Amino acid sequence: MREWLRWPVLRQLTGSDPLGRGQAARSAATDREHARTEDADEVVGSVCPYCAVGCAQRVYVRDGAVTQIEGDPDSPVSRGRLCPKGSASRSLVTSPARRTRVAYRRPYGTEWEELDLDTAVDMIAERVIRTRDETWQETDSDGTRLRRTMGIASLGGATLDNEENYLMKKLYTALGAIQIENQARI
Amino acid sequence: MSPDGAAEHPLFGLARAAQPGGDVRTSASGPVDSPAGGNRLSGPLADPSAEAGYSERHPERMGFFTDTSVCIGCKACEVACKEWNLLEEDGLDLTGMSYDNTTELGATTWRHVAFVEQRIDPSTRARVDIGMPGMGAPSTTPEEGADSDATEVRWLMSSDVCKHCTHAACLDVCPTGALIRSEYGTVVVQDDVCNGCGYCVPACPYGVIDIHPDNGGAFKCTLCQDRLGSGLAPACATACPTESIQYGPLDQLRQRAEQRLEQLHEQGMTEARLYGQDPTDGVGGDGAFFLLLDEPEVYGLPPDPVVTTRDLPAMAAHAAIAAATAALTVAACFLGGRR
Amino acid sequence: MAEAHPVGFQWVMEAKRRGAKVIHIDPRFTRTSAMADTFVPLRAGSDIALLGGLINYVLRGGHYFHEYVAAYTNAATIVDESYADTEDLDGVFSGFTGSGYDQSSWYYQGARINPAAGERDQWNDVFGSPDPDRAASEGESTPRAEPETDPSLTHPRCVFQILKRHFARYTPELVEQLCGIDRRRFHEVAEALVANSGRERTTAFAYAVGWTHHTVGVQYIRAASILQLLLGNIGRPGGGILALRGHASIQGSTDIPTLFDLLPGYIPMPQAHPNLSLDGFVATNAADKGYWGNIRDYVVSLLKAWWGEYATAENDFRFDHLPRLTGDHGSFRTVIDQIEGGVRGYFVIGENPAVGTANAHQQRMGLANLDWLVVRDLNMIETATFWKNGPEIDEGETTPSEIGTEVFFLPAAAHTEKDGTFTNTQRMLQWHHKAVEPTGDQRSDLWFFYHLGLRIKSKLAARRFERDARQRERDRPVLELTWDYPTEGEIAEPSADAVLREINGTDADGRALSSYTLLRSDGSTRSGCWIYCGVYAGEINRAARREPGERQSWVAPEWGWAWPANRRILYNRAAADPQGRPWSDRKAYVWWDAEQRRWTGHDVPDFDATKPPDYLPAADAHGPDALRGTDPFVMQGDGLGWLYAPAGLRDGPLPTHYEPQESPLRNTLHSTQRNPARQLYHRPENRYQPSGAEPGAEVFPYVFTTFRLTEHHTAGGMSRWLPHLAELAPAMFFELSPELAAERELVHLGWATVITARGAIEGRVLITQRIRPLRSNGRTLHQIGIPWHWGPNGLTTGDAANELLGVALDPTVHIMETKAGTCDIRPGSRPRGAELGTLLATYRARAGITEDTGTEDSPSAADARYPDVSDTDGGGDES
Amino acid sequence: MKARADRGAGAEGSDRSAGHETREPFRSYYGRPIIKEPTWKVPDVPAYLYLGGMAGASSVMGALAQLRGYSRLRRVGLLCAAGGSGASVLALIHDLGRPRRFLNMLRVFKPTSPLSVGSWILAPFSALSGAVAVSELTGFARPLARVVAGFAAVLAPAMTTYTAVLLADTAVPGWHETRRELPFVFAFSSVAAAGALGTGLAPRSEAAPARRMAVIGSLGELLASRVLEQRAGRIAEAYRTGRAGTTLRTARVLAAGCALGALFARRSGSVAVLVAASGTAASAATRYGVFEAGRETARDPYYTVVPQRQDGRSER
Repeated sequence: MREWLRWPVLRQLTGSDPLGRGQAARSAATDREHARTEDADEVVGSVCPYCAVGCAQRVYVRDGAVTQIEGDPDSPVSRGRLCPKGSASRSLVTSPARRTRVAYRRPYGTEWEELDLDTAVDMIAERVIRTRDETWQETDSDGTRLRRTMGIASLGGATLDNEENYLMKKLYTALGAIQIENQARI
Repeated sequence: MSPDGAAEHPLFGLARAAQPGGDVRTSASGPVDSPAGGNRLSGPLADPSAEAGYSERHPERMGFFTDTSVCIGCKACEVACKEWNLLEEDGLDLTGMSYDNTTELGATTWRHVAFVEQRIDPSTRARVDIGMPGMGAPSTTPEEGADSDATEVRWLMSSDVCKHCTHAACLDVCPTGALIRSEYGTVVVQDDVCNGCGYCVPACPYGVIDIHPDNGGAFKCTLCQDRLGSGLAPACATACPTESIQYGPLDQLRQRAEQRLEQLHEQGMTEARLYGQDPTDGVGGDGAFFLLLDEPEVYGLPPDPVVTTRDLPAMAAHAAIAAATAALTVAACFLGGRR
Repeated sequence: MAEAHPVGFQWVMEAKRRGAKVIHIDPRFTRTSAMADTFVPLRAGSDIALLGGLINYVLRGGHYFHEYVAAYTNAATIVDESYADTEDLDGVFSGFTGSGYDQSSWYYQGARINPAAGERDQWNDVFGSPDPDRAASEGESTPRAEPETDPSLTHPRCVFQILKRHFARYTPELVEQLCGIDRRRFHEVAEALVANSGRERTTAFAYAVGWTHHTVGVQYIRAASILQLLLGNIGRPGGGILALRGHASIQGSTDIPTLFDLLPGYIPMPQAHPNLSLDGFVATNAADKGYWGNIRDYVVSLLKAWWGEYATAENDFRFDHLPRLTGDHGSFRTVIDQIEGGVRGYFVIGENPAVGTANAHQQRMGLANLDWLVVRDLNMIETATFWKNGPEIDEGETTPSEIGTEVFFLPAAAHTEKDGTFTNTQRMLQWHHKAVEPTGDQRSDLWFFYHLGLRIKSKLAARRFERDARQRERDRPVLELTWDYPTEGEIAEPSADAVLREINGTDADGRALSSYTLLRSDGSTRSGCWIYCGVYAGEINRAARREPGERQSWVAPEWGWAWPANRRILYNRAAADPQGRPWSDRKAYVWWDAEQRRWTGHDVPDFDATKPPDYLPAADAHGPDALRGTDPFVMQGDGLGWLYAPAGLRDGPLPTHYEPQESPLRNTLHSTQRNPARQLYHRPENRYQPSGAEPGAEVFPYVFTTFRLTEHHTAGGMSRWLPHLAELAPAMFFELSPELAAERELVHLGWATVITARGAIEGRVLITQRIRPLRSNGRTLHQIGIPWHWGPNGLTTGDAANELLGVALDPTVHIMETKAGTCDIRPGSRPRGAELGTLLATYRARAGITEDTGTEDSPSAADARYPDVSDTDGGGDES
Repeated sequence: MKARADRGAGAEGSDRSAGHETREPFRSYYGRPIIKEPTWKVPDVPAYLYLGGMAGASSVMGALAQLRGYSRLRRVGLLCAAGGSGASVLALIHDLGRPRRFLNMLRVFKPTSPLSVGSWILAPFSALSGAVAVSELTGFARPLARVVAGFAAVLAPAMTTYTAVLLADTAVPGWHETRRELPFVFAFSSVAAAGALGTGLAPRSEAAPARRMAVIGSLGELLASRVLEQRAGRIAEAYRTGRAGTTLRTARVLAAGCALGALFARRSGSVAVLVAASGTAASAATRYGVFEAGRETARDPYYTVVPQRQDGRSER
């Protein structure tokens, strides 16, 4: 019965909205409506991963998943604004196209195969050591010290954090790998 | 100091002063005039929320002012809107309409950035629509005579959105009460009520609202009704890099638009004009109005939209007469003999 | 800028609102042009002609900022008499060796100054003599050599006069001829530039980094620097040259460089010189004057950070652990080594070379010849699937079973799934907090390299008994590497905070250092990157500061942290006159406070805080102490802005207009058609096209330039897989004028195929008035705009523009020319399968392309082959 | 909204001014529509328009037949009223995007919405007519049914023209510019439809009033349609050309045939059936023709831009 009392026609007759164009026709769901950011467990400060303007972002998280990413109005650089790419950050980090499993392709193989992460890292470490040994150059022909391997190269860094670039450069240089490059050049 | 008292930071002045929230709870635009009187169906109406039954404590009427003279066509508004409202993509088709591959507003596209490339005739300064080269709107081939590289090009960009009209035809014709006036004076679809009758679609003089092809409901921009409730600006206004989309109390926006128009006219851009800010227009003025740099139809907007509810009484009268005519005709047919 | 940096563009709109005039110079009318007050269409590849014209206009009209130029630039410095200009030698500077330059004839009269950037290694000049140690030791105490100068700027060989002569022929007529810019518009730009520079007003140059994608790329930027120095716009608010870089932390990836030629903080990687020691390295790369004088403090601190206790004064702080370079090991050189079997293993981390790098076919040939390949990315990008559905597979050139590369694809964590800093294009570090855990096997690259390093160290340690002495010796740098970072959570994620702290550096007691001026070369300090020293001052992660902009000054120093020392505008000493007073109240930024005897202002002064403006250094002062009170350019070897670069650039001390590697026009400025020192690769898959007046040039009559869209990101790895972006720009297309469309019968929205010597790609045709045919040298030139975001994977797919591009590099920084090239275009989609090969073959035959086409005037690449171990080429320079 | 592209196929970039003689040049956004075409489905909505009108007229015919003692004509009228209105409801529900929520049509009573007012007419009318039909067929509570039929007949006239207001109260130029004439077209069309059915289904002896209705209805429909097109100005082009044009021309022929036939139906049973068929077809075709004409004026921006641009403030 209570539901019938909410029948908009009755509310039109008794309320302040005879034509039924607002108050009388509101549904309970409309009254409860609120932004999903209010339900977030936490808001985390972040920076857009796309271009080098460095627009600050606010990442809203609920139950361990990102529910919204938008501009951070506190930033003196971006003043809370984002471009189309930055605005698509939520789609980027929650995209179903993102891979969640390691994929492995054996030499001359025609299909991807599964491989667990720990094995993959171990196999890669073995290959680094083997290739390094096979292609090591201690000195050049007239004895000038080289102490390097030309067998291992790396590409990439512009989309990574400084800390990641640091560990990469530090490890590669210690290993003697010098053909290290990133998007800054291309 | 901006009118509503918020300290105006030299750089943050615009963005912050526009935030709605508790402090603008009591409408700053003076006492609510009585909703009664002739303007219930069309014509100027100062407070649509009051007319829709909301108490005096309802917040100020909020809206959009889209200054297309500073729009850089980046489409951040389109993406921010889809990301907030979780709208799916609707078609990966190259349209050939300059950089507009979105084509139009619709059930899963509540912001649409239009792109119009125009050639400015060096001699007459007239703007010539290039339209779709080879087909489409009247396309004129550049005369070879003019020094071709002296040809100036103009590229109009404008982010289109629901107009949240003072008198909204979609709201008026909606038989289920799904479309309602919100406490902020905006027009929103209540998805839990809409039964997909589709009457709002041909009723909208701007061609905004549409039926979702899969779930059958009617959808359009809600001016982020949920965000407003939480004291946030709409997603598109939050993202817009150049503040082409300005959100705020409609009265303030109308003042700011007048100043901007004056400024542009002083700079010689006489073709700038406001569209939808005049309460005496056919829909009683829009809640989301524009500063355009050419005729509205060049952007796909109607030159003089009218809410047809204005003519409803007349139409009802005609229908009644016709109905009576029908009844009398039938009756007349029974007067004669049995032959 | 509105296209690729829309949110940064808000500040251009803010300036417009305050009356600024916006001038956009670009081959295409873009979304930036739509907002510009003046749009200047120019022929792709002719920028130096325009900038030279502006420099000439400024010099000839006396519009330069006289006091600024006289005090802060090397205008007065006299150049060695052996110097000869391109105007004297018809397009070539003195010292041309047939492929490169011997730079000794460019030096100042009376002193050799080490460059602060570019090619730093001056071994031959420092150690021409056989005994390296002798020269290094006596460098310390001897008096500093100062170049001769003529403050009146009238000496025929002073930089000012050389500049005037060099650009004398860059008249408005020449600009119209070479760039296709009519005189009216050139004067409008020149007058606006001059009117808006000087004491009261400043002009800023902003460029997207595609501007460097030319065989004369560095000289493009040099030309803009000369112009801005002449107008006094460097180091001042509202001035400068803003490089708008394309990736979130590309600035970071050159500061802490995953680049072959640099160590962190722009310290050069050591070149292979006979028994090079730390002292020898310092001597060859240091500068007598300026902050590079402290290079030893920076290098030792770096070595201590990497090898900790093992690095001691006795063992040169493990300087010998550093591998040595032998010339160019850039990405293109590496790919050629891959094709020739030299490189066996390849890590590709968050990059997509299979479609994102010039001559994509060459890139995929390299990938196909590896032993093993590790790709870490968010999505299954083309670089990981080249063996499965790459163009070579689709066109039937090869099959997966013929490609032996073992491929590991490891899913990466997104920016919301890891802590860390990005360095944005203003050199500002900003911390992004981890919001959620990555799912499944997704890991950050910090995790991957930390655990890879752990795994390698433990394997080498475990096997040390089975490994011979030579192997154990080569394992020492790995085993001694400091690698113990705290880890968090079940996935044992290493603490990015701890890594940042190591980058910042610590003093002898392990406390975070607050400034690079505290770094010492006695081994008491450590710093992973000296220019980042201070980001962790006071044990506070300053990159994570997020003080709202509203509650700060307009410089907003409390948000994030900018290197060096949180300075927001570099060389800001130049914002004050020689006496330390602001040039004008309106443009006051940094000035000398006489009472407190300190430099102060709106920003951290880029100067020794207590050095008065009238300070003159002692004759034997070195390093920063050798800088006068009026030397704002604290990193330069002479403390001055270089109008003229005596060293560091491999293709000339001054920018000169040359035609791009592939151009339809003959160079009418000189008989030297192209940059004689440009770097080329003689490769069957990298054939060049005839240009200018060469026979066959007419086979590729149209100029093309590549460009980016707001809707996509670089090679598309982070945008082509997203529905909300893919639908905004759903298909590969070409932009061209109605006139070209008529000439080649191209239909709007129809398909067209663009062909070059390297490849042919298809795309939809977008006819637009935004690209205008230009008149150059009395000839109508058509230009085609080609976006480069596409590839065969993702929601929206298409051919990659990089299939078209050949590899022709700027010699100093090895960046390829992608922004100006020639091609042919014809209606219809491209042929498939074998017919594609025959189409390219017919075009190459018609153009008469051979191994030497396009390389006649620069046989530099003749022997740039892979230097096998026995090769005696020990010299540092490109031979 | 790509999913709708097929509906707006005609407008996809085809040159608006080509092939139309007297058109003034006008500017538009790549020739794209200004307003949105209705998503209403064919045949659902045209059927809904025809059935509602026919039911209304039949109900009046049935009630008057009852008064005047035409018992068989009464039955035909009342059954057609019930059948027509019932089918109209079903057609409406079938066209809904979310049919399960059809009851929401009675959630509010909105005077500004012709469909809301229409639903508050159609619902009771179809219920009452249905009840009367049940009583008619079963003979149950016959006297009460007579009273109820009377009540239904009171609502019936509105049934014939509320649908005209429904169409006219939209931004579709083809329907809004003809809002004065459209109700009369629908009214006479309804009378003709009911008359035709009466002529065909009732015995010839009792079908005289029906025959007269068929004649007057059809002539009225023809006259009203002509007046509509004459006063439609630019919009008339959409009523004359394309699919709408052919449909409306066929409707006119059928209507004329129906009127002519009705004059002779007294003598021949087969002619009566022909009258029923042609009358029904004419009425349905008129409704569908008006529906198509409206859609064309929604698709083609000319019909929105030029009238609004040239007539300025639309007092017309």
